[in-house]
Amino acid sequence: MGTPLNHDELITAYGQMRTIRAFEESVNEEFLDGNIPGFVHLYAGQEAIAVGVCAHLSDEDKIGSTHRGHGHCIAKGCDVRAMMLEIFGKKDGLCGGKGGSMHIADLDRGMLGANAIVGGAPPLAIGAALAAKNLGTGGIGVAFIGDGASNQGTTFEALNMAVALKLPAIFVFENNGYGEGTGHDFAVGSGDIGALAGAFGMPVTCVDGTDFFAVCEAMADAVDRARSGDGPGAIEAKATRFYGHYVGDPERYRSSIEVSELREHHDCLKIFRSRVLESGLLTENELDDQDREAVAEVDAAVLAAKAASDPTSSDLITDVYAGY
Amino acid sequence: MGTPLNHDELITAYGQMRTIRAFEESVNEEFLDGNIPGFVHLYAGQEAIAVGVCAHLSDEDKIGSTHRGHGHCIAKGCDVRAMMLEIFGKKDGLCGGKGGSMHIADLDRGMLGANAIVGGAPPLAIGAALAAKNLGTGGIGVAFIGDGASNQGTTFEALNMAVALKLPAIFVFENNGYGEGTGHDFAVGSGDIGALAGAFGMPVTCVDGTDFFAVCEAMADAVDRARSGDGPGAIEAKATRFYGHYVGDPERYRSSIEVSELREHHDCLKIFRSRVLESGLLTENELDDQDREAVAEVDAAVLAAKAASDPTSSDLITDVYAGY
Amino acid sequence: MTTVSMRDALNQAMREEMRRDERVVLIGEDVSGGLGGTGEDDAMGGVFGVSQGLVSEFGRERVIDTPITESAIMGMAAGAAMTGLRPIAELMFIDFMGVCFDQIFNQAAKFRYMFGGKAATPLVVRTTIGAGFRTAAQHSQSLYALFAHIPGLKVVIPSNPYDAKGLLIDAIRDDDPVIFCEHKVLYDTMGDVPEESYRIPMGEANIVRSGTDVTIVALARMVGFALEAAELLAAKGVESTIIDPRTISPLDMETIIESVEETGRLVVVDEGYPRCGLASDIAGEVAEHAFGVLKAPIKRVTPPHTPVPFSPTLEDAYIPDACRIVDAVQATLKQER
Amino acid sequence: MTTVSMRDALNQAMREEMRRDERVVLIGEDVSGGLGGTGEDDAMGGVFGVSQGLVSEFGRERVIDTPITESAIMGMAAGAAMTGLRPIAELMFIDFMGVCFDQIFNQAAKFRYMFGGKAATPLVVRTTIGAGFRTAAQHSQSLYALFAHIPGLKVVIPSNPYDAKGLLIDAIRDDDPVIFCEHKVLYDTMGDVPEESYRIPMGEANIVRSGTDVTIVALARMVGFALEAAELLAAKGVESTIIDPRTISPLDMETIIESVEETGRLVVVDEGYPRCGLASDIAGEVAEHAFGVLKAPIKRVTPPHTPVPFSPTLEDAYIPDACRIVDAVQATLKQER
Ligand SMILES: Cc1ncc(C[n+]2csc(CCOP(=O)(O)OP(=O)(O)O)c2C)c(N)n1
Ligand SMILES: Cc1ncc(C[n+]2csc(CCOP(=O)(O)OP(=O)(O)O)c2C)c(N)n1
Ligand SMILES: [Mg+2]
Ligand SMILES: [Mg+2]
Repeated sequence: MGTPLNHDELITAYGQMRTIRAFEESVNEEFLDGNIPGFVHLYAGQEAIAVGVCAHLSDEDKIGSTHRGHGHCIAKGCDVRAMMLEIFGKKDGLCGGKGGSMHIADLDRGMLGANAIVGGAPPLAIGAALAAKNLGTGGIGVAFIGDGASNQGTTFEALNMAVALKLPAIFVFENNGYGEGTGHDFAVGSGDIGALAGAFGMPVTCVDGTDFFAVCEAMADAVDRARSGDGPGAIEAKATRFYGHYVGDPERYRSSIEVSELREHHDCLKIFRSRVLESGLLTENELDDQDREAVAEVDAAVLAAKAASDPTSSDLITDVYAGY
Repeated sequence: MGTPLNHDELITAYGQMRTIRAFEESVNEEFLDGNIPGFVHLYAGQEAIAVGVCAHLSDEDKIGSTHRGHGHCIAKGCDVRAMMLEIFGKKDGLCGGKGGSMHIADLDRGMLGANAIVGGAPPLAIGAALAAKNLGTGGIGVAFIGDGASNQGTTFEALNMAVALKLPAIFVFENNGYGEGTGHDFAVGSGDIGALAGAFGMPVTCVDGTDFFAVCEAMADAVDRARSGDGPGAIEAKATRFYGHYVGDPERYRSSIEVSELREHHDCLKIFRSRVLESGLLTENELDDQDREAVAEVDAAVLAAKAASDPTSSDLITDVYAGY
Repeated sequence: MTTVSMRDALNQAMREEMRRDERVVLIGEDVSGGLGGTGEDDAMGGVFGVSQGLVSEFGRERVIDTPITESAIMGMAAGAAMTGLRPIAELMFIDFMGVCFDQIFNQAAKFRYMFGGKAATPLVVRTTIGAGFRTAAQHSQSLYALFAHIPGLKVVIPSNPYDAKGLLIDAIRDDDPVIFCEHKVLYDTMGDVPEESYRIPMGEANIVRSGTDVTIVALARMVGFALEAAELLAAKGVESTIIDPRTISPLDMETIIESVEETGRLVVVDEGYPRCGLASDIAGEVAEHAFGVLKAPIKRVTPPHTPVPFSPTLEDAYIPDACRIVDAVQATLKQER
Repeated sequence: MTTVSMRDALNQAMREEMRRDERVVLIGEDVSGGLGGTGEDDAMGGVFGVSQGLVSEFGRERVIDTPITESAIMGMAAGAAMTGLRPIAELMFIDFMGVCFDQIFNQAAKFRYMFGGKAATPLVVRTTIGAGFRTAAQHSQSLYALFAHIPGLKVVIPSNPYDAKGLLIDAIRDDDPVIFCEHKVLYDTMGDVPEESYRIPMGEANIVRSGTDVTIVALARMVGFALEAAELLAAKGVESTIIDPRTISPLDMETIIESVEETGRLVVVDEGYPRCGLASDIAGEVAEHAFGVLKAPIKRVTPPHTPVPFSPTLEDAYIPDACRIVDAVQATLKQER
């Protein structure tokens, strides 16, 4: 269980994972109650990946995200309340209510945006890597990519470009087995996302995405290489999606047994808990505190979101150009 | 020198290669004399690939080509005179003068068009493979792809789709070392086009593209697999480009030594000649006849093209839709 | 006649055509759903359920789920169309055109012309348009003008189940590439639809309502708003003609101009972006070819020049509605030339 | 002032901006050339030689050759722009937008709005437009209307070296994504250009010629044809105002409308496709906002609704020219309201 994290960092990591879970559970509920508009895709089940990856990143490092972006945001340090307001479409939301769940972003935190275009982010993330390299910030660019998105031409192009230009970029493939209702066994012709990424000419580590420590370690290596100028790397993390593709998805394409099995035996939070308790790294109390705080923070965010004001129609035509 | 071709087929193959060379030499000259409009990309040097590949194809088999498409056309059986007229922009050209060198096509011969968009053809070629499969024609779809085009997202997507749907498709990578003025050593991050294609989940053979017999054999295997329902395959053929990227290219990005070396020691026609003579498969006379016929046919085509009529302005607004 | 939703009308059109002609295939992401998963087959029928049940009847050879790979989908469909199939390819949201436009506009659209009339590309791209579902900037656009701009494409935008079925059948039987735009808010709209097959020829506008004071041209979801507006106006003694072009390429300018000759006033309602969009396209035609009969400026009712916002309050302000149409009509009534 | 070609004027603009601000980088295929080859470095400077010499001065860190991978180029440039660089990304021909449009129109164009004003994307996409080089259907298009349609993008189309330099400098310093369209036939056009830096603000039209009988709006290569037409017309006593909008998004409608108020007649000349194009866009604006002053129908001079043909005879018939402009002007003079 090699972890480069110290005690406080471990607590933070667990707290973030727990916050993501609480956040997604609340969003699910609020959506089903009709309080959240639009399409919402939940990250629950994949927490260890976002948090394990972002544990190594500062605000100078940039991430490009996906339609399933809440977890990436929280792991990258976005404000939970401002996120919730955004998802509710409120004026004080992280994006003024103009973005919503699928376009949530916080450039100050290096979170370049959820992206409602599958494969939208990888080219952007290598752009951040280029900027970091040229400006000498020491930062890196990270793209989160689903198994479905791994088949998109934009993703492949970004992989090749990153190698050709030797960019400090890291591609994190979150393989949760499905792109909407299509299994990755069918959609990824090669059957091996990691190997394919590797064939583009970069080192790849494949890890169990429910194992925070494995993700964290793989990312430590990739970050080291990227920061020291050795070019891009990739991680394939096998992941689990606890909810449907979107909230409201009847999920006829997968068996309920699969889902209950995932929740029972492949819950990254349970796994983390038992691992740190077993090894004595953290105590039950410390973990419980995080559980409580996470729920409290999210509950407060929901209340705030419900009380917050909508944008007004004068906001409709601002933020189009620098001039208006 | 395993070749599945018989004596007559060998003569035809040589004749086609020779015709392509003569064609390109004439087009070069006519272009430089100001008789051919537009952009023209010559296939000279790569003849063994088009001919080795198309030797296994009938009109039921379809090929998607590139901006450098004259060789593919001739190998696929397009009429040389109609091609020349098209390149001169004449009304009786293969495409009525509307396409020109970059859009020359002959659907009756299964030639789905040169393509002025790099990476344009691979998706189309797998479409032809799908049609062949669904209609039960026994045909296959073949895409010719340059080393430069091997980096385009559309190419990658076609590779993956062909594997996922197990289509009777063959991807022929013609690696002539350059995409315009950029070397493939830089542009192909992995440095290995064949291995990357293989990582998509299909068998790949890498061959010396100046060796007609090697190409022919590799294609025989790939065609066998594709026709018997075993899915797609790929060939990477190392190729040589005798002329610049386009006619008129000053070619400052490569040394003149490289080019003279290629023409001297890596001319697929010379290589073919010495191989068939050595092994006694064909005689000098037979080969010389083909040389003469090729030049005669092309010369006649040029004369015909020069004498032919232009389209008239009433042709401008036909062929847009089925209705007009 | 039975009363069905637009979703079901479209499903009928595909089903009937697939029965009639086995060259018709459906290609797209989750157009059946369930491939490679642990649950049911025929699990989705597309994200909006439009193709539900087709894979059960026609099998996976003809209802073809794909990876997420729109360039390969469109290109494969175009290549198959030029070599003997008659594919319907689904582009889940028109907003995704940016990852596959080349295969549509540089390839499929141009084959016939580039190849001197010797190629046909009987391809239908079914896609969804429209705001109203709070799906923000990348899932709510009405980008049909981008396709109408391109010679070689046809563009269809039905506003009701009857038209949807007849136009989709016509599109499938057509030998040119057709972009078939389904407004996602209209999928549940009900209407009377014959059970048998019928074609509505592309290029013929529908006169939805007749009145002598003003001509309102409206498409898709805007037709309903125009009808609302017409009722409000009728209460004030203003009688509107409403024309639904149904297809914007080809565009039935004749019907529009005939009406303007009668009314002398034109309001065009369009959910697409205002710049270089359909509203201006129609206005430009009328200002050139029916200028003499115009009694007032041509009014265009469109969203503002902004991306589609997420927040419901903003989105509601963004989408043209009956009030804005009424205002526009009244403006044309005031300003005599 | 020195007399230079439009190619050199553009080169100067890039060079001066790259000297001034090291965040400015150039990204594209063969923008320097020679990487991975056996010949010279700085071997191309782009296929039209516009960036020749830049890599020698600024090095490969800032003049970045790429593989052929337009989505990654545009996306990388957009991502770099939102994180601190000010990239100029080259799209060799505007015709290639179909393989990378998403990164331009759904990403770069929408960041500012989607993210509530908290992102800036100072990106310039330099690209080439126009027919005339006999490069047929996939290398000759003038697709700028597709970009003007999209809120969040700015679109520039210079017609001469002076404007090209000043507008490119303005575009590079601008904090929004700009599509900078260079007409390939104009690269060798000569004109007087100050050696020092200067900005021409986007959104300000240029009045190329003044006359009281008719307003001709023309862009890029069409400006020259309009001037030719104006001379022919002047010989017959008809005096034309010619307006070159220079940028079509933002579009300086004020200047156009002021002129139409004076002349009462409008002809718009546009090399783009006619449907949902710029000619109709301008016509639509005028028909709505200056209807009262119009004395005659608005005429649009554009190519026909077809792809660009290869054959010189066809291409020459395709491109609008001075004769067609004269005819259009004369038609507006005949038809009084
Ligand atoms: C270009 C594009 N194509 C299709 C979609 C529709 N879509 C949204 S999410 C999704 C599945 C993505 O799968 P994956 O990448 O595995 O991510 P996951 O949903 O599993 O997190 C699809 C097909 C889209 N948004 N953009
Ligand atoms: C999408 C697109 N990008 C760029 C170009 C310009 N272009 C034409 S040919 C070419 C080089 C292609 O290289 P390669 O695939 O190796 O083919 P080769 O020219 O060597 O035969 C380029 C960049 C294009 N036509 N289309
Ligand atoms: Mg997935
Ligand atoms: Mg090459």
